[in-house]
Parts: sequence; C-alpha cells; structure tokens
Amino acid sequence: MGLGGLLDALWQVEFLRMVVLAAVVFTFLAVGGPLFLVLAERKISAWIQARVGPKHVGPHGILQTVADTVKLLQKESIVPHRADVVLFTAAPVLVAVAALLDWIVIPFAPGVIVRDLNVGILYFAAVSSLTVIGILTGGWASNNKYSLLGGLRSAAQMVSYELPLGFSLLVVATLTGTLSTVRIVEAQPYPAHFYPSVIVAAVVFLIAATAEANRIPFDLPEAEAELVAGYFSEYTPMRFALFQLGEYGALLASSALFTTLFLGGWKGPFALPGVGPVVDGMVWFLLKTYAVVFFLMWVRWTYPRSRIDQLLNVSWKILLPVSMANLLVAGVLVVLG
Amino acid sequence: MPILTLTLFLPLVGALVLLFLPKEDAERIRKVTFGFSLATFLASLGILSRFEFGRPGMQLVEQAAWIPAVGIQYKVGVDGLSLVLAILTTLLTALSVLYSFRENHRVKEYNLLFLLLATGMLGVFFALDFFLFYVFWELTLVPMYFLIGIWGGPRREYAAIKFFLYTLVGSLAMLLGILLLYFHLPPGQRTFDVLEIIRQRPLAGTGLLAQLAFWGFFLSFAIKVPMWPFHTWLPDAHVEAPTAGSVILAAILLKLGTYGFVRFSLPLFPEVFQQHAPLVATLAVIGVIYGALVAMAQTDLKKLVAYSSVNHMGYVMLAVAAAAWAHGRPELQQAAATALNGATMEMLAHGIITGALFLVVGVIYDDRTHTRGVDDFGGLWAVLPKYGAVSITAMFASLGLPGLMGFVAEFLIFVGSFSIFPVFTALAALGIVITAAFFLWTIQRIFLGPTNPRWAELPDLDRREMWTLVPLVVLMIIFGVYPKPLLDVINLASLDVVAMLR
Amino acid sequence: MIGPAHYLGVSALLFGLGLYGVLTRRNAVAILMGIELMLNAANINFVAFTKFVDPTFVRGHVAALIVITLAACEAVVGLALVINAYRHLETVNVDQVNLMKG
Amino acid sequence: MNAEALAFYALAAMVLVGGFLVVQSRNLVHAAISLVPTLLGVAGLYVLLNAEFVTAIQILIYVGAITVLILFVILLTEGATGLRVRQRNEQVPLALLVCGILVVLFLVVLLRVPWGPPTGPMPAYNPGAVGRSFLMPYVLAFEVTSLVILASLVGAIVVARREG
Amino acid sequence: MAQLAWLVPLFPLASYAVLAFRGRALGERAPYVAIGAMALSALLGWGAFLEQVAGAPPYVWRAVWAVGGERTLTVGYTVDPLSSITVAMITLVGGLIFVYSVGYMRGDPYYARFFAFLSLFCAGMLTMVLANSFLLMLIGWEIIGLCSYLLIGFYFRRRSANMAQMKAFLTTRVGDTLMLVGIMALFWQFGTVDYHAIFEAVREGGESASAVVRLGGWEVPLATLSALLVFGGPVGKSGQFPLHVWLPDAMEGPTPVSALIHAATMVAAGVYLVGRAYPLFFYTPHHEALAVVAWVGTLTALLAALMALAQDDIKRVLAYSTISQLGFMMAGLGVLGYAAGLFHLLTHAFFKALLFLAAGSVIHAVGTNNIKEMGGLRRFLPVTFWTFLAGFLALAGVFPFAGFWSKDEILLEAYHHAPAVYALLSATAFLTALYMSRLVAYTFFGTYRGPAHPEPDPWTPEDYARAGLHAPHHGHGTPHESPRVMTGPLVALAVGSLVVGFVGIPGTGPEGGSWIHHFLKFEGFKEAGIHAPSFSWPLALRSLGVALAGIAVAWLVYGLRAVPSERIRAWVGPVYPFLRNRMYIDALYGWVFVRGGLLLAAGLRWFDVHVVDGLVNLVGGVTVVTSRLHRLFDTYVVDGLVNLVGWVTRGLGLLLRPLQTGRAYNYILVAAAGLGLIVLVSLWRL
Repeated sequence: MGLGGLLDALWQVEFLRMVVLAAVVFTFLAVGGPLFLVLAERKISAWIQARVGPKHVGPHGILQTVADTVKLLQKESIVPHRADVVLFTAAPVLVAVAALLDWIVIPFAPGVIVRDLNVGILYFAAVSSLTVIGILTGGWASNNKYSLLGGLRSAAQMVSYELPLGFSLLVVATLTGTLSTVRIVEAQPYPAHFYPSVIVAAVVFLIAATAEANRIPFDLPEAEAELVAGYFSEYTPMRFALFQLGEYGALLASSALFTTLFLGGWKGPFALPGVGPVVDGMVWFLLKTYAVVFFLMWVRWTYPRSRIDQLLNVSWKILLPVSMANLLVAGVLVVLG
Repeated sequence: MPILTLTLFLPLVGALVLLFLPKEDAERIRKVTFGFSLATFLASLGILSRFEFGRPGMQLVEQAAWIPAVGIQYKVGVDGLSLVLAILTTLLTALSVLYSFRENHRVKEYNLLFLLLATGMLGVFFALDFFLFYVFWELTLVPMYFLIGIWGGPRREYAAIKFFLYTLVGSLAMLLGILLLYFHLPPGQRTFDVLEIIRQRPLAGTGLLAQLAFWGFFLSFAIKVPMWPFHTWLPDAHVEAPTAGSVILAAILLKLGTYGFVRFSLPLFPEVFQQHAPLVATLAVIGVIYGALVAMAQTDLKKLVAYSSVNHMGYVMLAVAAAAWAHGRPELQQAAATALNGATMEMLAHGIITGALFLVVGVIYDDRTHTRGVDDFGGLWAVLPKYGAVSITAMFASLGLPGLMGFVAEFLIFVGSFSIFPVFTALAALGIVITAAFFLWTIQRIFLGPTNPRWAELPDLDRREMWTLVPLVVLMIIFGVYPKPLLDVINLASLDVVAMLR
Repeated sequence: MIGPAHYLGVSALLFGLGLYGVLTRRNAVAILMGIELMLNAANINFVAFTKFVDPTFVRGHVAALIVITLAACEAVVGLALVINAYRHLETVNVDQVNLMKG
Repeated sequence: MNAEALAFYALAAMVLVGGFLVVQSRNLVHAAISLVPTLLGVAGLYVLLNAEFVTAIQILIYVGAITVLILFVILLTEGATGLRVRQRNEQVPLALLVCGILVVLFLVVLLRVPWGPPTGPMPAYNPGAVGRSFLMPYVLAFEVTSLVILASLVGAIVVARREG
Repeated sequence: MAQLAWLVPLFPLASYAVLAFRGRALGERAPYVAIGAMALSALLGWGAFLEQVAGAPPYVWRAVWAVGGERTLTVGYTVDPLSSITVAMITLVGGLIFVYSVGYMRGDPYYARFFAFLSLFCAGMLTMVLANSFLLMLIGWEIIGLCSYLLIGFYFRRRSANMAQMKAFLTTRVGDTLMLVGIMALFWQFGTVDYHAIFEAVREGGESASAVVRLGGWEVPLATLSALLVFGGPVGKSGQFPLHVWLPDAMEGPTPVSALIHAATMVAAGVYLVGRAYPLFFYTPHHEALAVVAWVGTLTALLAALMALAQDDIKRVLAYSTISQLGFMMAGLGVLGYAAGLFHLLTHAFFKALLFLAAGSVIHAVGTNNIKEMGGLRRFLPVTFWTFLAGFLALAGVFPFAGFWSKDEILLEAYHHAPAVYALLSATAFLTALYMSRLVAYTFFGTYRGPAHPEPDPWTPEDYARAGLHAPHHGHGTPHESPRVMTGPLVALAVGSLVVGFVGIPGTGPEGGSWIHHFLKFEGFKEAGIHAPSFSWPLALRSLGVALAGIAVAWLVYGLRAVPSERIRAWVGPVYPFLRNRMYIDALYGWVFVRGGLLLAAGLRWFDVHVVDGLVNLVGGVTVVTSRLHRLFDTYVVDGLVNLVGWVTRGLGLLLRPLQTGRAYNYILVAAAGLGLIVLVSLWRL
C-alpha cells in the first residue's frame, strides 16, 4: 500500500483506482450479502429439514429478503431507557464496518483486488478483531443485563477463537512465505509434501471462522432459549439489519478467505472458454466461496448448539495446541522442503 | 618442608581437631591433646636437627607476603636464642598437658586453650615481623586469662583481670614503640620486618622519640619479666592459676619479656638502653634481693615460688643491663657475651626448674592435701621419699647448687656481669644466700622434722606424675654437669646480639 | 511536507494527555488507559525515527513492536491486579488503596 | 496541502481528540471506547510512516486485545455501575501545570534537534525486514520479550484466579 | 696412673647413684658398695701419690666446660704433690671411717641413705681437691657443702638437727658467695678460671695484677681484694672466726659424719684451697693477704681453744678443738709456713678423726654425749681408751706423736716470721693440752656416773617399720666395748697418727730438711728469697714443755681435784658463762641476721602487699572513683546530647511524614515534576 508515495501524481492515480474498486465491492456485498444469504440460509435449512422454505414472495420466495428489509426499514427504531445513546448507535456501525473492511484484501481475480496489502491476511485478522469491540459496546450500551452477558460471552468466544485462526493464518504464511493474499493464491497449489499441514490448517480455519461468525454450532450469544437474542436483543430493525449485515458479511468474508488460502482462489481446474482471465477467475472464485458458504450453512442446521464451557475448552485445549503444533510442523516442512 | 610453620601451627591444628571431639569424651580429648603437644615437641626437635650450629644469624627463615600494602609479611625464623626457648616451650607444654590429665572440669576448653597458648608462645619466639610478633604476643594473653579466670583458685577473677590488664597496658606501650619505629622508616621502604628495622635502626638519632619507643618496649617487657615495681601481678596470678597454667606462666610467659629485651630492646635502642643500663641494673638487683626476702616471708608455697621467679628473673635482667652497658665499649664485649649466655641459660634453667617446682607444688596441693600453707606440712620425706628426692633436687637447683643447671646460669651471669657492674653483681650475689635461706627453710618445714599426722598415709608419686617431673630433673642434672652443647648454640645468638651492640 | 517534527509534536501532546490522565484519574483502569496512551506516544516516536532518521534494520519498528507486546503484558498484569484488588478491597479507586501510607 | 499532509492532520486530530476523550470523559466505558479511535488514529499514522506491519500489529493487539481486555475489566469491576463516583482526584490543577510544562519542554527539545535526512532508503517489504531484524541483531530482545509474555501470562492467571 | 686420676671421684659418685636408687633393696649389704668404691679410689689415689713421691712431673688435664663470647670456662684436674697427698689422706681416712660407720650405724632405718650421702661427699671432696679450675673446685666445694647439710640433718626427725643443718649450709653459703665474687673478680682480671693460667699471670704481676679498685674512699689493690674474697670461702667452710658458728652445731649429725666431714676432710678443704691458691695470696703487695690469713687463723685458734674449755659435750669439745687446729693451719700458711700448714692439715686429719671415732664408740657405749655423765670408762672401754689417749697425745703435741712435729713446724715458722703470732699460738697450744686433758679426765678417769637422761632415739617406730626393722631396746647396763669393726679403724688411726708425724722429722728429706718440706715446696719462696728455717730443737722442746704444762695443770684441776673446777669457775666469774655460751656469737648472729632477716622479709612483704600492690589497687580505686564521676557526667551531659539528637531526628521525621501520602499518583506527579526539572536543567545548560 504505497499510499504515501513520493510523487503526488502517482499518489493521485492510485487513490482513484482504490476508491472505485471499493465502491464496487461494497455494493456487491450489500447485494450479495444479507439479501441473498438470508434467503439461501432459509432455503437450505428448509431443504435440510425436508420442508420448502419461503416461496410466496416472488418466484420461489426469491424476493423474501427484500420484503423483510422493507419491513425492517419502516419499523420505529427505539432506544432502551437510559441506555448510552452514542454507543448504542455506534455499535452496529462498528460491526458492519469491520465486516466490510475484510474485503479489501480478498483477491476476486488476478489483479482484481481493492488493495494488495503486503500484510494481507494479518490485516484480515486485525480487522476481524474489531468486531469484538462492536459486540461488547452493543451489549453494554443496551443497558440490559441479558444483552450485556450475551455481549461478554460472544466477546469471550470470538477472542478465544481468534488465536487458532491467527495460528492457521500463520501456517499458511509460513508455507507460502508471504502475507499478501495475491501472492498466496499464486503460490498455490501447494506442493504435495505441504498437504498434511495445509489440511489441518484448513480444518482449524473452518472451525475458527464459524465461531468468529457466531454461527451454529457456536451461536451461543443469541441462543434464544437462554439469552433471548443475545447482544442485539434490544436493537430494533435498522440497527438489527446492520448487525445481520455484519454477521453475514463476516461469514462470507471468512469463506472467501478460505477459498483464497486453501482452494486456490481464482484458479479453476480448467480455463473457461471464451472469457478473459478476470471473468474466469471471478467465476471460479465465487463458485468456491459459495460452496464453502453452503457447507457452513449445512453444518449450521445439522449440529446441535454446544455449551459455553465446551466451546471455550475446544478452543483453548484442542484447537490452540493443534494449531501451534501444526505451525511447528509447517516450519519443519518449509525447512526440509 | 616449612618445618617452622609446621611446628608453629601444629598445636592450632590440634585445637581444631579437638573441636570435633565430643565434650564428654574427656579421656580421648586428653590423649589427642597430649599427642599433638608431643608431636609439636618432636617437630621442635626436628628444627633442632635442621639447625646448622656453626652458622650465626637467623636460620630456616620462611617468608610469605601477608599484607604487602603496609609492608606486613608472615616471616618466621629461628636462631640460637629462640630455638632453645621454643624447645623449652614445647617440652613444658607437653609435660603440663600430661600433668593436667587429672583436670576434669571443662576438659575440652582447658586443652583447647593450652594448644592455643602453645601456638601463641611459639609464634612470639619465631616471629620476625613486628606485626606478627605483636599478634602472637596478644594471643598468649587470652588463653592464660581464661586458664586463670576459669580454673583458678578463689580470687581468680581479680587475679586474671589484673594479669590481663597489666600486660595489656604494657603491650599497648610496645605497640606505640613499634609504630614509632615503623613510621620512621624512609617512606619507600615501610616494613615491619624485624631484621630490616634492626639493620636500619630508624630511631637512631631521634633523641626524645628513641627514648619514648625504648620506654614503650621497656614497660611492656618489664611487666612481663616481671621487674621489680611491676611484679605484683605475678604472685596473684600464680596463686590463683591452676598448676599446669602457672607452670607455663612461670616457665615460658616470663621469658617472653626477657626474650623481648634481648631480641628487640638491645639491638634497637643500644644508646638509650646503655644510658639507662644502671637504672635497669638497680631495678634488677632490687628485684633479686627484694624477691628473695619477700619469698622468705611467704606462707603460701606457690607465692614463695612466684617470688623466687622474681628473684631469678632479676639475675637475667642484671645480665641484660650489663650487656646494654657494654655498648660501644669493645673491651666489655666478651663479658657482655658471657652475661647474655648466662641470661639465656638462666631463662632455660629457670624455665625447667620453676616449671618443676610448680609441678611439685601442684602434686601435693591438687591431689593430696589441698593446702599450700608451708607450715601445714612436716616430715614428708619419710612419707614420700620419691617425691621428696625430686622436689629437694629442684629446690637445690633453684638456689643454684653447682652441678645443677641453676648454678651454671648464675655463674655465667655473675662472671659476665661482674666485669661490667662489679658492685651490682656483688649485691646480687648476696641474693644467692637469701635464696638458699628461704629454700632450705621451706625444705625444712615441709620435708624434715616430725611427720605431720594428717599426711601420714599420702600416696607417693604415681607413674604419670613421675613422667612429668623426672625428665625435668634429668635435664637439670645433664645441663648442670655438661652445659657445653647447649651453650655453643646460645653463644652464637649472644655474639650476634653483642655484634649489634658494637 | 510532513517532517519528523510533526510526528514528534503529536506524540508529545499525546504523551502529555496520557500523563494528565494518569495523574488525575481515580480509577485504576483509567490510569492504565492513560499509560496506554503514553506508550502509544512513544511508539509514534519510534516509528517516526525509523522513517525519518535511520531506516536500517527498521530498528524503530522492532522497538515499537516490543513496546506493544510489553504494553499488552503490562495491561494484562495491571488489570489482573485491579480485579484482585477489587475482589479484596471492594474498590478500584486508587486513592482509597493507600495501605502503604507513611 | 497534499493528500499526505491532509491525512496526517486528520489522523493527528483523531488521535488527540480521542486521547482527550479517554482522559476527560466522565464515563469510564466512554473513555475505554474512545480509546479505540485514538489507537486506530495512531495505526493510521503508522501507515503514513510506511510501517504496515506495525499498523497491523497495532490494530490486532492494541485495539483487538487490550481495549477488549480493558472493557472486560471495566464491566467486571464496579467501574461500569458506579458512574456517579467522582472520577477526578484532587491534584488536577497541579497535574495540568506539570503536564503542560512537560509537553512544552518536549516540544522545545524535539523541535530544536536538527533532524538530518534519513540515512538510507526504507526497505520496501518491511514485514520481512522486521522479521529479519528481529531474528538477527535483536534476537535477544525477541527472546526476552517472549519470556516477559510468558511470565505475565502465568502471573495474571494466578493473580486474577478466583480462589477455591 | 695419673691419667686415671679422674676416675677417683667417679667411683664414690657411682656408689652414691647405686645406693640412692637401689639402697633400700641392698639393706645390710649397702655399706660394702660404698667401701668398695672407696677402696678403688684409694688404690688409684695412692698410686698417683706414690708416682708423685717418685718424682713424676705434675699431670694436668683440661677441657672446655662452657663458652662466653670468645672466652672459655675450662674444667680439669691436676695431679701434683699437694693434690695427690691430700687425695691419699682422704681416701685412707675416709675408708677407715666408712668401715667404722658400718658398725656404728647398724640398725639405722636409713642405713643406705647414710652411705649414699657419705659416698657423694667423698666424690665432691675428691673433685674439689683434684680440680684445677676454680669452677670445678666450686662445684666440688658446693657438693660437699650439700652433703654436710644432708648429713648433719640425717636425723631429720630432730628439730635441733634441722636447725643445725640449715645453719651450717647458710653460714658456709655466705663464705661461698664471697668466694664466688672472688672468682668473678679473677675472671674479670684474667678472663679465665684456670688455676695455672691465673697463677702465671699473678706471678708475672702484669698490669692487670696491679689494678686498683677504689672501694669507698680507700684504695684496695685488686689482687689483694680478690685473694681475700676467695679466702672468704675457706673462712666459711673451715669455720674460721666470723663464720665458725655452724661447726659446733654440726655435731648433731652422727659421729662418723662429724669425724669424716667436720674433722678430717671438709673443714680441711678451706685450708687446702688456701694452699692450692697460695700464689694468689703470696703475690699480693708485701703479702698483705697472707698476713690477714695468719691473724684470722691465730685469732680463731685462740678463741676456739678458750671456748673448748667450757664445753661439757664431748663432741662439741672436739669441734672447738678442730676449729682451733684449723686456725693453727691457717696461721701456719699465713706466716709463710706453706709446708708446715699443710703438714699439720694431714696429721690433724688422722688424730682428730681418731678422737671423734673414739668419742663415737664412747657415746655408742654410754648413750650420752655429756662428759659429766661419764667417767672411769678406761676400765670398760680399754681399746677406745688407749686409742683415744694416742689421739689426745698427738693433738696436744707430745713428742713422738704426729701433732708434735706438725704443730712445732708451724710454731717454728711463726717464731721466724711473726713473733706475735708465735706467742698467741703457744698459748693456744697450752690451752689445747689443757682442755683435752680435762676431757680425758672427765671421760676416762674417776668413777662412772651413768647417764642421767639418755639421748632420745632419733627415729620414730614408724621409721623402723618403714625400713622393716624393729626399734632397738635401750637397756643400759654398764657400758661395753664397741665391736671389732669399730675398734679396728681406731687402732689403725692411732698407728697412723703416730707414723704420719715421722714424715716431718728433719733429716728425712734431702738437704737435711724434713721430707714433707721437700715434697710440699712452694716455688714462689725460692724466687722471693725465702728459705724455710731449719728445724731448731730448743724451740721444739719449748713447745713440748708447753704441752706437758697444759696436761699437768689439767691433771691438777680435774684429776686430783687439787683445785676443784668449781672454785676456778667462781674465780673466773662471768668469763665461764661467756665461754659456755660460745661468747654469745651465735646469739648475736641469731638476732642480727636470722631474726633481722625475717623481720626485714616480713617488712618487705608488708611493703610489697600494701605499698606496691596498694599502688596498683590505688590506681584501680582511682579509676573506679573517676568512673563514678564519669558516669554522672556521662548521664547528664553526653546522654543529654544523645537524647537531643534523638529528638531532632524525630521532629524532622514528623515534618516529612505528610509527603508519604500513600497515594500512588502523588508520587507519579512528583516523578513527572522531577523529569520536567531534569529536562529543564539539561536544556538550560545545552
């Protein structure tokens, strides 16, 4: 990110390019994000549970999410009594922004990336840690015992899963020798003898990512049975929508990163005929990302919710040691390789 | 093989070994102590065998830097004078340790102190460095203080403290002297080395300072000898000290003073000593006559022997004063040498004889009669023939009967000092008669006359007591009949000292 | 052109703020936050020096990173103490925790 | 005013205002939350100073971990509830004076020093450079820091653990 | 034979050693060891003597005994006419006395110890005689002094014996000390103690010989002074005038002791020494020293004779007679009668030993010493009587007996050189004859009176038990003659005291003089032109007349009681008690020296304890007082200061206390202010 480059001219061009790309990506997210995913989630969960899912609004219920959004928009946004107004409103924004910021480093196709930071995946980890603050502030600001507890729990969960996630990112960095996402994709497919370490890293990444996104089986914060709606139980529609945006954004971002790190990013098994490398990359990239999303949703609706202490134990006592060992193995492999 | 250092510190090693023995095991402690003291005696004989008789001056010198910054070094050496006294020390230590086998009050400390005392004394005789000398000089004080203070008689505290303070005051004066000498050395070569200081004689022309230093040394040694006005601590110390303690006190500790005069005062301050030689001689003669007369008036046997020591030490001091007077008068050099020979011989003779006398007193006092009043006895010769023979021989040796060691020493002193101080020596000769008188009177009151019924069944000397007394008596006779070998050794040392006086 | 002076100025101000926070806040946690600010001010200097004075070996960055880690550790321990204090003394206000009064 | 100066001043303002809020705000949670913009501002400054790696770490650790921790502690202790407790202690004026003097002094000292041009080019890919310098010249510092982390980790757990 | 002379003293020494350690075990056989040793010495002694008689040159042996600087102290022995004849006399007389004491001492619990001391005595005596250095002589001299002390006090149970032995030793000791100073003077002068070296130096009369010593006003030539000092020894040992007091008391010892020591040998040692060191006395300016010797001798002789008259104890009479005879010998030597004095020494040894032994057998028989309790013993003790008579005649100086020749020689010399001395000596001779006859009269003539109060047995039954003997029973019937072992030596001595005299008959030696004159001649006389006066018969007859007169007078007074002694006693008035109490000299000495010494000693002891020690304690006391003062000063002033300091510090403390508010942030503020200050200062100095 040579933003502060020596010459102002060079400075000007780079700046413009980045702004345009950002705009494109954020719109894709706004559209592809909650609108599509919510619907997809409900359709898949229905399919899994052998039921149809929403089919009245629009053909096969496609417009269901749009209908929900419109419904949310016209609801009155109320602020709980004596809640901390500033923080109450700031929290959802923070979570949403954090989710969006992930996308800066994700390479859709060769050359198609908002900003190829050479600290790439480290930036991703940093940004993902911002959401924790958002959740905490939200939880506290709504001046509601349950939301506070929910906020604390989710914060604890996300913090404890950040570590295994970080380590698996490190494994990838060690194997590819770089932090920049683009170079990682170019470095794939990994040479054969890296595979054991890569697979383990991938599994750890997946588990950590679902936890980060508060998805079943780790969606304890807003487990209905115990804590009503968790940290956003007090939030009314618009802020709720932002939270949803944040949540699904994070899910999408993690699966996108998963594909970049482990599934070879924009590299497809075979070049699609007739189209340029950019579109080809994009198509493969999206296919893989949505496959991962599908897998996650599949997981959500098949696994029971786990207890908070089990959840933490898995992170501290299993994932962390495994990922650390994996990092060690990766180091050895790199040295031997 | 540093034989000197070995001999010097062997008793100390013994003391350390003692520390590890259990307090109750008195028998073993005594055997170990006696073993070590005997070993030290043999070591001192080892020194004798290694000593080249022909060569004058210090021999077997062992040297090691100790506190080089200030010029203090661990330097030990031995010449005719100190060798002979050292052997006397080790012999008497061994005998007194053997004698105090019967002591069973706090045996461990007792023996420990004895070994410590042995090292102290040997150190004084061997030391060739003023600092080392002073350390050992003080070291001898402490054990003796405790020996008197703990195992002594009824008034022991008073006696112990008096002894300690008296000598301490003296040694402080000496320290002043030493420091005066030390600081008058040219700044570059500041050292405490005795031979060096004697060679350079820093206080030669300094008038008042030399006087001060001389009187410093004089006070310390005079108290130790003891000379006439400073002697009052001796009878108390002796009366209250345990037998073995007073043997060592009389036999060795008094010699420290005279040794000090011969080794340090004479060579260091010849002019000043010569200036005061008549005064010293007067004090000596007073000591002789006064000591004898007061001894005659004593009723306590130990006090009597104590005052006899004052008398004998008077003779030694007379000889030393005579030698001092011979400074710068070549024609008197020979007489001075004879006098000094006599003085050293008297130190030895007095050491052995008075040592024996105190043992003699100890034998009847400690085990048998528990009274030292001279008039409480009578006719013991019939009851204790062996004991009688030994003690009468010792007493006759003490009054200077020819054929025994005492006479040889006194004869040499008289012959030597007469040509220097005819009048004083003649007066001192009077002392012989008085000495003879009070000793005979003592013999008469104790051994002759009707047997005191109380002591009719006293047991005679047992084997152990014989072993402590007989060697001393034999030595008295041997050196009395043929003192030449001993005198040859001493003569060289005296010639050295006289040479320094020229 | 932004020179080192600018950064040092900002860091000085930030440091002053941090110090002021530390000096005036009664709550232990607030003081900790003040300390964090001061540390950040230091880091700014470090990084600024690396860029403007001596970039070899990116010494400033290394220092900054170390300061960050140590700040983390310090915060962890400080807060652990605060919790412990809170649990025992029922208060976190520094001026009430003065058992060591002379 | 080029973009860089603009960015610098914006970030500086963000940092200083944030800092002021942290120090001044009456509500402890507000102070903690306002810590976030300050730290992000500082991160931004690092970006201006071409220190990407440090920026990432700053965000990851300072914002992600330390602030969260502070928030946790505030929520756990009565800080959050006892809002009405007087937050300021009695030496405010004095402290203000001292800090003011200090800041002025620092500024005087820092500005008076003649900063020469940089001695060499800034290494392009500086995360690698940082990694290398960590493991070459400053490996000792690296090891010591790891030790400190371990010690404080264990220490904190022991201290904060609820007995029994 | 001369070379072996050094063995002579060693034999008795060896016997002493044997007897001292194994004495008790030997029991009855103990004396034979002593006698055997004595015989060996006699053999050697007479061998050497006969060699010397045959004219063998004097043999000298020397060895270094001690060394003083370059000067050496030598010891050694010389065999020359004087020493050999004396050794011969001692060994002979000593041997006979040993034999006699076998009988006399039989049954004594300390039998072995007696002979041990006797042998030691002979060893000492022989060493002294043979010695050729003052040092060795002094050693021998003191050993015989020791033995006389031990033997006098042999019956140590008796207090009188203890007092006597101490008196003897101390008096002789005074003499010895004077002699020691004399020897020191000689050593100072000549740097050696060897006889020959000193005599040579004295003869040359070098500058060292004529040195003069200022002694309190009047000049005394050093030679004379040292000679007289040396003469002090003989005065003490031979009981000359001022120091004679111990000899009469020495009779406390058993009779053989008196015979051997206080008659024949030890007392003679003094005379022998004067003889041996004759050059010392001779070469003094116009023989001053010899004059002194003469007069001391004469005076002693006269006084002793007088005192002898008033004694009732048989042994005390003989003791006084010995003193008087010794005075005679000294006088002889003093009047340049070198050979005469020594000749009398030899003869006197024989008949005086005889008289003592005879007295011993009398006492042995009668059980008491007091002659007034005896009488008429000639019938009971015939042999003792006749031998005693022979001794008496010799002592009195009656013609054929030895005493006549030797005493006459002295009178002859005295007549030629010092007429005054001659007169006094003749008077003494008369008195000698008188008191001896009185003694004989009382003891052997008249009727036997029997002991009024017999001598108590010196030993307690416990002593006998210890020696394994039983106490002898004292049934005293009529006195009976002593056994042969005692009478034998008496007869031998009687013959001796007859025969020895013949040596002095003029004409026996070459050039008409007597053999003894030739044998014992002093070279110095020839150089000084003094030649011995030839024997003059008229003089001899006159002295014989004097002797006979003495006997006649005694016979008149005591025998026939023509003039009863009581009347004489009344007539002489106070003189008798004066003499009886030994002219109060003993009492004088007792008061002046003994009691005086004790008083002085007690005084000094008091002085020592109170004054000198007092001084020390005073110092102690003063320090205690000052310490008490010090304590007061200390508590109020010094302590006050200390408290003040304490108070000040506490005040300061209070001042500073508020600084420690306990609030951390105060401290940080101070720290920050400090930091600011530092930066300010560094800035200001920059």
